[in-house]
Amino acid sequence: MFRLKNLRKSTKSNLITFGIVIGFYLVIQLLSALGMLSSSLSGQLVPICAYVILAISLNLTVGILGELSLGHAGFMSVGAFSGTIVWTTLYGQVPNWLGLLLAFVVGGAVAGLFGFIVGVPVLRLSGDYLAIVTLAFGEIVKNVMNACYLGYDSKGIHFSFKDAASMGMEADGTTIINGAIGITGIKKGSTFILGIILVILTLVVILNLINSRAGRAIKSIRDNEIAARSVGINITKYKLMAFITSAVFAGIAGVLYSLNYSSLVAKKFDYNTSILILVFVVLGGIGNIRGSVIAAALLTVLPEMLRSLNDYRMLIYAIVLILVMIFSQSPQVVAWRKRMVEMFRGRFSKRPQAKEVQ
Amino acid sequence: MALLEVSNLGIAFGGLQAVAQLDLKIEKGHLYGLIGPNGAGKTTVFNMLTGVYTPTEGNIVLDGKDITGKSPDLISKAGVARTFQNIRLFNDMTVLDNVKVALHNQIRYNMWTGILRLPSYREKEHQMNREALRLLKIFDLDKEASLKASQLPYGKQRKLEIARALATNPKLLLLDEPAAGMNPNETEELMNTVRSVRDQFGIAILLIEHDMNFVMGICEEITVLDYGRVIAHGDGKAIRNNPKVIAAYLGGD
Amino acid sequence: MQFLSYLINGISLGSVYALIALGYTMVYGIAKMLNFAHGDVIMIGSYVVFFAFGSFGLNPVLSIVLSMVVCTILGVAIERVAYRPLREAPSLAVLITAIGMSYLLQQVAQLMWTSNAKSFPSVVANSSIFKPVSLFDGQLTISAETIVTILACVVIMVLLLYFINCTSAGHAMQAVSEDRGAAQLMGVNVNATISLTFAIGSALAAVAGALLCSSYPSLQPTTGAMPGIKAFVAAVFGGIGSIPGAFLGGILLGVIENLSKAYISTQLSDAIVFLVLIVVLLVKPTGLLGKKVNVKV
Amino acid sequence: MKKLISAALASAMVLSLAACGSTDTGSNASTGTDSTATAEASNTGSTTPIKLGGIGPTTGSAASYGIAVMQGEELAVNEINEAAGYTVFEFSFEDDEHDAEKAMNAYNTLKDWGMQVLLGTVTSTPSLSVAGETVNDNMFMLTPSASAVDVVETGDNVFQMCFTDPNQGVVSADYIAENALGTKIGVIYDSSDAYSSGIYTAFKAEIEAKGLEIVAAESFTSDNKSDLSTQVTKCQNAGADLVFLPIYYNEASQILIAADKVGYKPTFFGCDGMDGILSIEGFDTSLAEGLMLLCPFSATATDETTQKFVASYEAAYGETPIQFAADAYDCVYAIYQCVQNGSINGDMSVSEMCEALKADFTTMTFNGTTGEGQTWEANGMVSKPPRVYVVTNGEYATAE
Repeated sequence: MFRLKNLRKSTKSNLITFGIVIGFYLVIQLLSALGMLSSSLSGQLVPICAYVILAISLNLTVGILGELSLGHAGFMSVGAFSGTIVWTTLYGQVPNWLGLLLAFVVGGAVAGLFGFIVGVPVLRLSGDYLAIVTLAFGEIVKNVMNACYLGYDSKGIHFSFKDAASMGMEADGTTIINGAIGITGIKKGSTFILGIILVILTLVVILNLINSRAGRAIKSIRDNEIAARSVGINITKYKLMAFITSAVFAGIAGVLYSLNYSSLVAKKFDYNTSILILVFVVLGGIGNIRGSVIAAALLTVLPEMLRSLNDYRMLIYAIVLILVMIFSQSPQVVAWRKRMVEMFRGRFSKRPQAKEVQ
Repeated sequence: MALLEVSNLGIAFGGLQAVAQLDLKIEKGHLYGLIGPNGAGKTTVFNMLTGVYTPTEGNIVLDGKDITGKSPDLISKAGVARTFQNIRLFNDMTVLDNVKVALHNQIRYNMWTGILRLPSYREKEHQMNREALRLLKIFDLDKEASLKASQLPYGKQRKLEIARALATNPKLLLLDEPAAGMNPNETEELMNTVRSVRDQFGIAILLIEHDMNFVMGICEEITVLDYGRVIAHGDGKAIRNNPKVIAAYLGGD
Repeated sequence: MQFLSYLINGISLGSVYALIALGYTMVYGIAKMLNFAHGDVIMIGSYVVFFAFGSFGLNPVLSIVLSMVVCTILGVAIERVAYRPLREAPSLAVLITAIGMSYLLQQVAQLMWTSNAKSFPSVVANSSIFKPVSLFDGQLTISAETIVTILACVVIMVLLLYFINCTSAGHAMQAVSEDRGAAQLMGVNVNATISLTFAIGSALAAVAGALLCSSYPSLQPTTGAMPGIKAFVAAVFGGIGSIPGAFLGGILLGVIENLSKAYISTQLSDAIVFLVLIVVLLVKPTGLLGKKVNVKV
Repeated sequence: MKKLISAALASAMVLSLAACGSTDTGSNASTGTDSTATAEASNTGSTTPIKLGGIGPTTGSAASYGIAVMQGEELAVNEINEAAGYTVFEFSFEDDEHDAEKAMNAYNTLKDWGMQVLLGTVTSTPSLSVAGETVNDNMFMLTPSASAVDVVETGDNVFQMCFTDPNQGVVSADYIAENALGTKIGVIYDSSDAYSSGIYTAFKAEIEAKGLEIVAAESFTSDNKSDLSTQVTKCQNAGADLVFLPIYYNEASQILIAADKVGYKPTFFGCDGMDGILSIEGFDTSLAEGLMLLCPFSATATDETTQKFVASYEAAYGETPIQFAADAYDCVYAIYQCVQNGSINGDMSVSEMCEALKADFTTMTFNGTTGEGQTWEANGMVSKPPRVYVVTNGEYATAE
């Protein structure tokens, strides 16, 4: 009896999440068909999908594993660069669908590899120290990619950390990554439908992971590492599993993001972007995957909706951020909110009010 | 051969010798008490037995297998489970999930089975639910299975910890002050539960407890620690009359 | 000789980081929160000094005192309005609020003072007490700003250590830092203590701002952000919560940054700094001078 | 309950955005006043306003450049509308925070507003992304200041008002070599910036071709730019007698101060990003004495166009215009020249207008504040006489 109810509960919750994503897709399609879709919104669809994937994947680290990561943009960056290199070099030589597939596979795999390389030593730390090390990782990736020059010519691949001339390429060479200018002339490969498919894929993998044996092990580490070990959980293995999965999807989101624009620069993936993703996760509710989906979408369009405020736009955004945090997280305010809700319920409900306690 | 054989176990933190020259022998199916005044090193012994601390000397042999200095998860797999003095539940997980986590090494399927929801996922999850509910029922917790662990009252949290420990299918169960904070009725009930667990599962239980009625009431064998050293060993009666034990508890010099 | 001049550049930058890190480490050690807005309080403080000293020609010391007053009020107000309601909330909520506060201060600064960079007048340039020191027949110059910054750093560090270890308010801070609940039970006014922490941290930010901009004179609304992050890294490097650690971490960070600029690569100097940080934390997970915390099982 | 709220929020968001699309949002500097005047119609007889859009950073670290461009464009639009007696141009400017994603959002917002010609974007990195999109839409794009060569290479609809980076690098190198300004060259550039590293790359190749030696090529990034003393020391130690600074004036002022502190006095030579250094609030301009810069614009130039521009800019915004503002101002007038030619009017579609402007730009000659006789090649690059100024007595003077 109970068993069925319990299973149904988590499945139902997951189905609502998928419903929201598919509903969003259908509404957009409908608006598009009616010609009511603005360029402004249609231009944001792919980034929204990318940010949703990033928020979901970061929530796996922050909400489910319980470790604060401030370097998510670093994984996004390595994924974006590796995937974009695959896409641009293969463009026109293989069918587009294959190029895309390979770009996403390579982007995810490279990010996952970095997740492993970073995770093995770093996951021994915890709390704010882990946060600062991940921040450092993100900044290292940004600085290295910013100083990275990569190209190829008839003699092979050339590479430098100094400047374009130091690569020593022949005149016929093609520059792939040009330092701060990054990768330019990227053919657009990302579409909204592709974004939605990837969001659903991310949701399937991460929700299923959370609701499985491995997911419970990860959550138990979050709740009490010592107890988790005492019941036989190999914490290194499951921390890494969560961290790498999170990195893989960050990489995939990076590829989705970068193939939406014709240029890609490392500067984009700085700690501000990592923090932006963290804001999605915290606002959506730590550990709440559906919340991450909604928060990422809302907060991506919010600054655009505030454009009419001109100079005050980012000011209002900052104030909204602070107010929402206080309103949703402060214990006193939450208690006050509850009291207000009860009061209104009491006033408007038909039921007789509870007798006053003598 | 005894289930657990501890010989000459010792640990020092910095210069402080917290436990020294400890010998323990626990037979299969025995109820064994470890008592002593505060700060005697009882919990430290538990921490060494479960791999939280690495002993600086001595051996721990479980069922003929040396587990000295192994990591906690490996020791858990080898068959030692424990509860904690200050309750350590997975607070944000449901009561049911708390037990299912502990079934981790009993009912297994790999990550991909979970992610791809392969047929064995359903089967194994059902098996886990059945097993977990069976354990919860023993402790009368099955009604609260879908609550969060942190929502349980204190006494039930203690019980849940025991249920969780049992889910790892241990040969030896370590209970760290299971009756702490319980009223006499609850303690009485707990004593019965502990006894029945031992009978039902046929495992050995080593417990730390300050409640002498509890210890004397159920333990067949008791070791007394003071300042990290064994000062007495025997059955309840022998301990009660041991002058060294009385001195240690009264704080006599 | 070249090495020495790079080293001096490094110490000069490091002393600024150290000064900012002192404020960071105070707030972190006692309020247990990453105050991401600290760098932006520094920026506001610098603007106050810029207008008081640069535009109105106020005495440099008075300008800094004025800036300290403004920053103190600002810091306490931020704590009261934005952080205190979230004291019992998950620590991430406070982190995000601090980030929001950082954006807010930058935006306010841009609206009030525009984004045009201002060239900051050195508060010690025409001082009669502090003069640049010239060594080896002028081959090596240590600027007056560097001397003042290092002196200020040492003086503030000593004062802070004295304050925390030898005054009752300082003891209250330590108590709050160790265990907030227990401190409350012992009769420590936790709110007042944390406010005081923010007051001191923000006053330090004003001093740090004046000296940061005297050494590196370009003032914009975004000026505080990156040095803030770097100083935070410095605080972690030295062992966050430790006052001597912040000083050591700051100096080392500046030296590493400048020596890698000089001998390895100017482009990768930040990457090297962060790499060193990671290595240090892996070897010594609580930083150079941080205390090891044992989890009781 | 919670679900309901989130669902409601989500749908509200979608609907409001859709609504945003269908109605014009207010915009930064919209000058779309009621166009009642019809008397002095343009040559073609149409008085439908042409919608000019601008994109650039008005918040964040690069805001000063974006705001200068916004003001330059706004000033020109206002002057033209006033002079014509009817609304020739409607103008809207959107913030991109110096970020490609935000620039694309800004571009799409402007498209919803009905933009017909894009005067942007200000900085190179966002430009690259936006340029790709304008090619798809066949929208005419004239950037005042995004000087990376990749920007114009994106498509034949993209034109620049400023010199391309390589062009600046090459011209600077030639000028330095011809006038024998230095023998040992030091460079300090921003390796995290497309503009700066673009100039540096071309400069390095050209200066070495001219037989001069680069003894120190130092860089900084946007993250470690607060301390530039080590870069200055390295140039000093390498014995550089000329330091080339292909960077913006904010960082350049720091370098001048740092050099002064260590008593290092080489010749400093900058590019168009250097213009503005004399108007930095609080900057001791005596440090810039002898600084040379290759720049098409100077606020102290004596020609009538420049003087009129500088006077009205100062009246409107209370500050001296920098080259960014001048390029932006010229962009609007260049488009206006095409209006006066009769080649475009507000009734044309985006694509028609683009074709007409492309034809005009490759054939016409334009005189503006940033140079007389400016022409454009088919690839979108501008050709105008480079001018080199030298700071003398705190003012720009034409170099001999």
